[in-house]
Amino acid sequence: MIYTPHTDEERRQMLDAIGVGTLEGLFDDVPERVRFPHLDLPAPLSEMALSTELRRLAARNVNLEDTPCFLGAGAYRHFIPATVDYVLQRGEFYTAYTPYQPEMSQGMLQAMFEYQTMICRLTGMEVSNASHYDGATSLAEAVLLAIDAAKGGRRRIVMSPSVHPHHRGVVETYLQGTDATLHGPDDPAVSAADLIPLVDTETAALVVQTPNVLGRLEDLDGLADVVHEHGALLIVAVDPISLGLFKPPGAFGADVVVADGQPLGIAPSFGGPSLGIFATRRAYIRRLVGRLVGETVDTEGRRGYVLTLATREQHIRRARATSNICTNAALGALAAATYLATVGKQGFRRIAELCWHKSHYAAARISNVAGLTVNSDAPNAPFFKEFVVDLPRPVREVNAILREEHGLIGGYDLGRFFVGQENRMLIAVTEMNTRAEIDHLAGALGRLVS
Amino acid sequence: MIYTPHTDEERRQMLDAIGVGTLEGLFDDVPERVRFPHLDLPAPLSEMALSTELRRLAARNVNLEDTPCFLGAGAYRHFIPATVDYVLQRGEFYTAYTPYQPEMSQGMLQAMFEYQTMICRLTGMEVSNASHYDGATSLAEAVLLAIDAAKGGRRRIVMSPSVHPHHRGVVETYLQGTDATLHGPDDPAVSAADLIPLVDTETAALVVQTPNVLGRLEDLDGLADVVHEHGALLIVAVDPISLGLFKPPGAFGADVVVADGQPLGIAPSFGGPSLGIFATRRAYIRRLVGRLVGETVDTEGRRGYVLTLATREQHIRRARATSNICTNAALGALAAATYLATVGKQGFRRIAELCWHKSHYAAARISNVAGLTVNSDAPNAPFFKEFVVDLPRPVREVNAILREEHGLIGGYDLGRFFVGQENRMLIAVTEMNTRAEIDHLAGALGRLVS
Amino acid sequence: MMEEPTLYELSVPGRLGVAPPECDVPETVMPSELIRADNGLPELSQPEVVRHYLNLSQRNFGVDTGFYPLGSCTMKHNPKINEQLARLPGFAAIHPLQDDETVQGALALMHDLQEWLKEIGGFAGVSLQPAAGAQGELTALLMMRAYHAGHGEAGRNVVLIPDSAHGTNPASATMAGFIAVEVPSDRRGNVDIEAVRAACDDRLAGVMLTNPNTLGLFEERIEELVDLVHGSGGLVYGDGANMNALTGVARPGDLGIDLMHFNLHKTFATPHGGGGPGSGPVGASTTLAPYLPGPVVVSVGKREYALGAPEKTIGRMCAFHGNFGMLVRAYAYIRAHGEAGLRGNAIHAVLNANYVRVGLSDRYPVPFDRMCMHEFVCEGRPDGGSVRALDVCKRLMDFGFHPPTNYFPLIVPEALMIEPTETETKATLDAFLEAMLQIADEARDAPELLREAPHQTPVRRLDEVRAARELIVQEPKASSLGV
Amino acid sequence: MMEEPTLYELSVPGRLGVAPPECDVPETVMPSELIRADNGLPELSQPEVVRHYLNLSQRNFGVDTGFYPLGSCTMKHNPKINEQLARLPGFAAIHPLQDDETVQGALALMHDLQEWLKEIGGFAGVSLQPAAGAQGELTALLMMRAYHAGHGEAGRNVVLIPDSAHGTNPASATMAGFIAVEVPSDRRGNVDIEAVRAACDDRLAGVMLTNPNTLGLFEERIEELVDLVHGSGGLVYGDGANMNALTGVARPGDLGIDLMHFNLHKTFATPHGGGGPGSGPVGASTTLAPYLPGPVVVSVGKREYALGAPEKTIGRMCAFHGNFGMLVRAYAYIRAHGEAGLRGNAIHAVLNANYVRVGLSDRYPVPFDRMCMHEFVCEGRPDGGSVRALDVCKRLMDFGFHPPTNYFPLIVPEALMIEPTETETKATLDAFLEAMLQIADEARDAPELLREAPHQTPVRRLDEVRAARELIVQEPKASSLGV
Ligand SMILES: Cc1ncc(COP(=O)(O)O)c(C=O)c1O
Ligand SMILES: Cc1ncc(COP(=O)(O)O)c(C=O)c1O
Repeated sequence: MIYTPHTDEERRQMLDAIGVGTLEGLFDDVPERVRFPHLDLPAPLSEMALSTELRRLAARNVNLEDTPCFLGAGAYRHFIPATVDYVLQRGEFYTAYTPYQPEMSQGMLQAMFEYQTMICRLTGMEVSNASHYDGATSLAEAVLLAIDAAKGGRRRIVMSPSVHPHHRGVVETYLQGTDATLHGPDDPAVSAADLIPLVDTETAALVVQTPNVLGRLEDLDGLADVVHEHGALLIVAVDPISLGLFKPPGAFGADVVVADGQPLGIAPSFGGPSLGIFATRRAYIRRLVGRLVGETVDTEGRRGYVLTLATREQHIRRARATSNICTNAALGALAAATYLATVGKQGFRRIAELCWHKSHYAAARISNVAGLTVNSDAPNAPFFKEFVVDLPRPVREVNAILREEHGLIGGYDLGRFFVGQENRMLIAVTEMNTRAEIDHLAGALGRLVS
Repeated sequence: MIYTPHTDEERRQMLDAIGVGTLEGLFDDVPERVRFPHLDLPAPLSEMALSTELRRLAARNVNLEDTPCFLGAGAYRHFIPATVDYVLQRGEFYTAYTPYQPEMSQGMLQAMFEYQTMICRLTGMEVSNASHYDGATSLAEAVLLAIDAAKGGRRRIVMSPSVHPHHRGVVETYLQGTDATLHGPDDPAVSAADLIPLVDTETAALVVQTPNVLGRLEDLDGLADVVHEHGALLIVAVDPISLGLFKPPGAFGADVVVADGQPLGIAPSFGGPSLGIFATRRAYIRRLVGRLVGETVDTEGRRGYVLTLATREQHIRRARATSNICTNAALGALAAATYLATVGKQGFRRIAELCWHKSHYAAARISNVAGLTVNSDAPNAPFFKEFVVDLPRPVREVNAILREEHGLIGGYDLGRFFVGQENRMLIAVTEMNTRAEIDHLAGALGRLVS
Repeated sequence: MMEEPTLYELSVPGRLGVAPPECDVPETVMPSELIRADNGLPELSQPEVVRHYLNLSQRNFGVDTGFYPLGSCTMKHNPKINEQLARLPGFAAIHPLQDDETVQGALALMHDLQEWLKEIGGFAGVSLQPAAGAQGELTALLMMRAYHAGHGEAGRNVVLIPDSAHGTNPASATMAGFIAVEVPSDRRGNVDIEAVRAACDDRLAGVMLTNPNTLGLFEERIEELVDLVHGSGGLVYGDGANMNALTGVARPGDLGIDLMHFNLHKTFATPHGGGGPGSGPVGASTTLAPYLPGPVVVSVGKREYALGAPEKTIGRMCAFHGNFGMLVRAYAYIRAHGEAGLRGNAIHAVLNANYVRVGLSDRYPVPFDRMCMHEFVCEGRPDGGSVRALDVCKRLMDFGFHPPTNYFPLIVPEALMIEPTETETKATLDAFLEAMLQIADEARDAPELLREAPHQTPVRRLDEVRAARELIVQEPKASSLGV
Repeated sequence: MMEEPTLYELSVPGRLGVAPPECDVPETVMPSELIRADNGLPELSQPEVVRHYLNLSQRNFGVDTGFYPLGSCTMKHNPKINEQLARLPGFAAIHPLQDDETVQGALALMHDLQEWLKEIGGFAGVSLQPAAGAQGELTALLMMRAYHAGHGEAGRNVVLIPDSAHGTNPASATMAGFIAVEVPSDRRGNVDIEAVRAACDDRLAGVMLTNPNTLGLFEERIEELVDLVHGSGGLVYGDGANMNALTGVARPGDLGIDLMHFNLHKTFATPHGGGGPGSGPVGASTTLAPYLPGPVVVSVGKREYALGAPEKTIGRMCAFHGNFGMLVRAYAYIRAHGEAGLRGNAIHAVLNANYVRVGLSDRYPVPFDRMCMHEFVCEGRPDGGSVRALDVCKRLMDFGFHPPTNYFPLIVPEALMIEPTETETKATLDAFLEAMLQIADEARDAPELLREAPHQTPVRRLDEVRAARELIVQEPKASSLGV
């Protein structure tokens, strides 16, 4: 990996053209005190040695290709069709930057336009941006949009306690730059309907997540009406896989729909890069954050695509922009688009169905084990992909045993999200988990409690 | 992987257009007795399940990425820069076929033209074809060329016993269709010069390999003169890596140079696909086997490339073609071209040097072990990349111990090539073998003899 | 599109593109008299190499680019998952000479593939060794030769080959030491059975049949033909290049074929690679199976496999065990489809071909206009006019389609051989038909448009005559031969 | 080039592209009232999807296609090996919530990368969390805010931003709740130090400096400026987007910068992905490091690592630990280059930029014509004529070059911001210069050629006004919203 193709001869010619005698001569403006510091970095490596070194590091991680996994809680192991990486590896796509020059970037622009269309269809919304960083930052920007859009300086955000705690954490960070405040109960077992009384005329938005962090599908019926009556916005965070099967938030009157797009063909990759999905109603198009692709024509009347409504964005509007976002997650959006196009209408629905069937099979198997209860705090709430198991001992310990004795990556330790829930395990089951793996987990848990 | 995109509706329309009522109706010409047989094949799999199944099979092989390896004998572990696979994965290349329509295939044609050029430069020859299947079939075709080119119906081929036995085997198979015969001593330790007395006026070709199957560099000096004096052709098989450093056969007057191109950026892949390199002198251009790309111009005078001299080939000349080859190893040639362009003049030389240094270091380390001798039958012959160690016990047993107790893939059991050589191990060392691996091997062998 | 310079034009003396691997051992002095001054390679940076090949790729057309109805070549979709799987270290990074114990996964895969090909073809044995279809032909003919020799009939040295056969057939026959004798086709596009009958004597080693033949037609009297040849002591070799019409539809072995090569790069969707690699396994009847080239994979215990040679093997056809990387892909293809899937693919390949045939036959004469199999041949002179098939092909490029095979088979004047494959949608076929019919109109109204085509490609029509005359087959270099 | 239909135009109702995964468990009845009738996705075959994206890709231009001197964006080569390595299952297939014991390799990589960025930037602490440069800015400003609040100076709510700054700077300041106040640039292209001095009061939270600034110029009085701001209780944030000029040349921390974001997708060669993902780690001085967002990786024993939060952390900036896949690539880049390599890259980036600057300055006025760093800004109206920078950009496309950044920074009229990067060869730069000079001639002799450019692209100049007016931002559908 030699980055400087210059030969000595060429370097000489270039310096002559510039009119300096040496390479150092280019840096006279840099204070001598700090110029050319010694950097204590390891010696350079050839591509071969680099490859060896990184393979060594990679091998020190337990990976989900070799190990069955029941961990979810915001990042999921779904099958990624081979077409996705084939498309991502096209150099024309991944080594390009934001399509500022549309005539040379029709490929990415059309792909983003199609992404926007598919996201609109899936969420039931009218406008989708061309991506945000991840689900958490999409949510934070949705909250900022609501604060901005709400009439009369509303500064109150009601947020369900079953929104993913990390996403909530990002909202909290983003709100440090505002005087808005977050409200809501602590118990993640409450339902969306329980939050209605908290929505008042000071409220800018109600934020719910479905399936929520415990895997439960919230009942969105009627929610939007109440929220809108109070002059606030309804923000709904979703698992995009659930949109293959379930009625979308748009059908329930949501104003902004956000999601983390990782399940749509993006490798978990230790949590990033992911994709922030962000869709809203046409009424808010001028408050939309991030890039937006629009259709137009060229001078010969041919259809083409451009970035549009740039007047919302920081490079035009600067301090008054709808957001500071510049670099986004375009490649993640391309992955999601390729994923959705590959699995298609029927395939996507079937994947969601499989997540339903497999997670319910797993819940049934586990609840058949004497000593284990599933979703004890809401036994009748419908759930999707994830559910909670009460264990007689800390999840930490159980997971260590699952790992060491059974070669399984267990579920998530809810104690890391919620105080006092150290014995509750959040188990995620997707189309990737085979019946044998599920039976293995149920058996292993059974052995632990008996 | 659904290959038939037709909907029921479309199928109906198509059958109507054709004028048959059912799909079965398309097959009236097929005797009913044999029509639509039951095939006992496993049930189809989704992409996800397929992926699981093949990963399971792959995991049952010990692979060279995870295990240090000293096995060579015709297939080698060399470093493959990442650019190679990047290029191979371009769909425009790998899903194309032979560039019969040059205007739509300039990419592959130019790449092949450049490949031909680099092969000519490396071998010191004037003409290279655009690939053959592998080194063994290149050699067989070279022998057929010699038989065809030799004046007066010569049918005698003198072949060095140190030509790779599998390659020799393929030559023997190909000669079944001729009345030509192979001659030469049995002992692979003889040198090229020892073969000169066997070349007579009945001889069509002398075939030598350098470095030969035992890793030794043959002295080619003067060989061509003698061979040519007798009216025969000199065919030289090489390890292409050696051409980075050593004088090429073309410099010694060879008439045909063949090689197995696998070391040039092609994964060993259990022995195939590989690449057959085939280069010759301009005098034999009309006898050349396989595709040949030539430069030309289009109607507007722009440079372009086409397949040329098709009159040699089977699709034109049929029974009188120079060979039956049609599908070749174009993608392997593309890999080799990308490899050579990536490592470049200096890099390629350095890789060859490293093979030299590392193999000599290994030989020195091993010969320092009491009880082990290196190249006992030719202690002074220069060698490259490979050398022979005499062991006090069968290589079979030693390799099992190396594998099970040391996690190493040992060298090749020469007893599989030559009778009575069960205790001789052919060890290959490339730039991929670290000093630590080599020391490990030497130490392990030392423990075995002490 | 701009011209892409060659690697050597881009090269700058002294440029270093990569950091070569580290030397972690003491160096050993090298024999200076053997060392060359210059290995003649170009000198480029890595970004230059990447851009060069990316730009070249954009000047190339593959199935992934668009419709590629190249007859006889079966340009079907190459699944991306197969590319990923063949690159798993457990497949790509294994050495052909590893001890059998360490490659049981690879051997199991090869074993199962052998079994499946036997099942699909109706054969008793299969060798996966041959590297391509033509090598499969040679293999089969050498087996034929060995068989006759082994039965005291070394005098059988004539092989009958239909005039419609692919050029590899006669070329392989010659390489195998046979005399290739051409037999004509009859009015319906079948092999002329009377001509075969006339040649049935004790010099007949066998016949090379392609079925469906290269006109895309199923040999209507195949059973009679096979009986005839067998009756006179000859063997029947089948060129399996057209098996995409027959998987799950008819097993060649059931029709009495003794030997056949498969083209994994056609029927089983392994990529054509811009010209290769392919893979041409050979199937053989019970009588012929012992002659198959080795090594083949044998089962030596429950789920345990080894490499072994058939009893009377003709020897090896290539250095190791065949094009294993292609075997992985073919295995994946068969495993993904199963019986119904394979049969469905064959049926839809035939459906697509017939749909295009009926859509074209009014304007492009189809000499043997009966139900075709996976492909058909028409005359590339629309309405019998003066425009040539080549012009039609070049003009098709302007519509973004790869042209069909042209001037083959030789028995149809101005032949266009069209094989859509089952992976194409009706919409694509309709667009192709529309283009072809427009071209037919242009041939009538504005023939120059065709004669000067293509107009939209990176280069216009290329001068092939000049190429063959000047024979510039490597880049000229200031100095001599780069030695 | 032909128009590529959209996915929905290609879609056919009822088409199935993939065999969905098997269901190996008994099915559970689903709540029918929650189920949607149609999820609104298109229906395509796999080959259609592949062709669609391949054809789209060919209508896109990346660094792998050619020269891409997009100023401020540092479009350097993205090594192919890094792409392979980031895809290793041990990196790509690990879950962010796995127990620390099972991801020691990932944590070690992140730990070392933190250390290296500290070393390169001269910082006491680094958090790898921010997802891009702009998020790094927001991070740093929220830290600034927390710092002042923690020191009883919550009243400091003004952030000074040079008029040459990137738009993300003021936007981030607003998001962080500050009042963004613009400061002008002086005659030499530096921040006007007197203007800063005038704003130095107890409302000053800090200043956002880009150095080299967006004119590509090193701030000549940087040390004075930093002292001034520090002296009045403010903090200095550095926008690290231009670090490709400074790696191994000067450490921002040594210059007194308190906080800075790195752009791994610029300086450390992670790909820009057609617009993202990026990665924007933030470095901080000893005083500010406790405020960094978490989690960060901490060493908890010999070669043992854990995730932890800095003492006074502002919280988290994204769902998990940052864009890990990009961290792998940046790690690989740094590891491959080492100290001398990184410094050499910076030096040659500066060499290339100056070479282009002097080659153009006769025809394209360079308002601040002194030695530049990795980029420079000139006026895109050749010879001061009437042709606009946009026209020059569009015309450049016809030569196969991606245009430079235009109309930024705002302080240069008709700005063209040119950043060649170190990976480009002299030959490429010369070809670019030649094109630019030819365009200057054309601007004089045939300005229509520029105004109507581009001529060679898949589409001609696009109507952006119409796009903003009509706002077609998803494909219209016969029925309602696909619900
Ligand atoms: C009918 C027929 N037979 C044989 C062959 C030769 O096969 P291969 O190219 O794989 O050597 C072909 C190749 O196109 C063919 O079409
Ligand atoms: C000077 C400068 N600052 C900040 C940014 C924002 O960085 P990002 O796009 O990674 O958010 C950019 C991006 O181009 C930039 O050029």
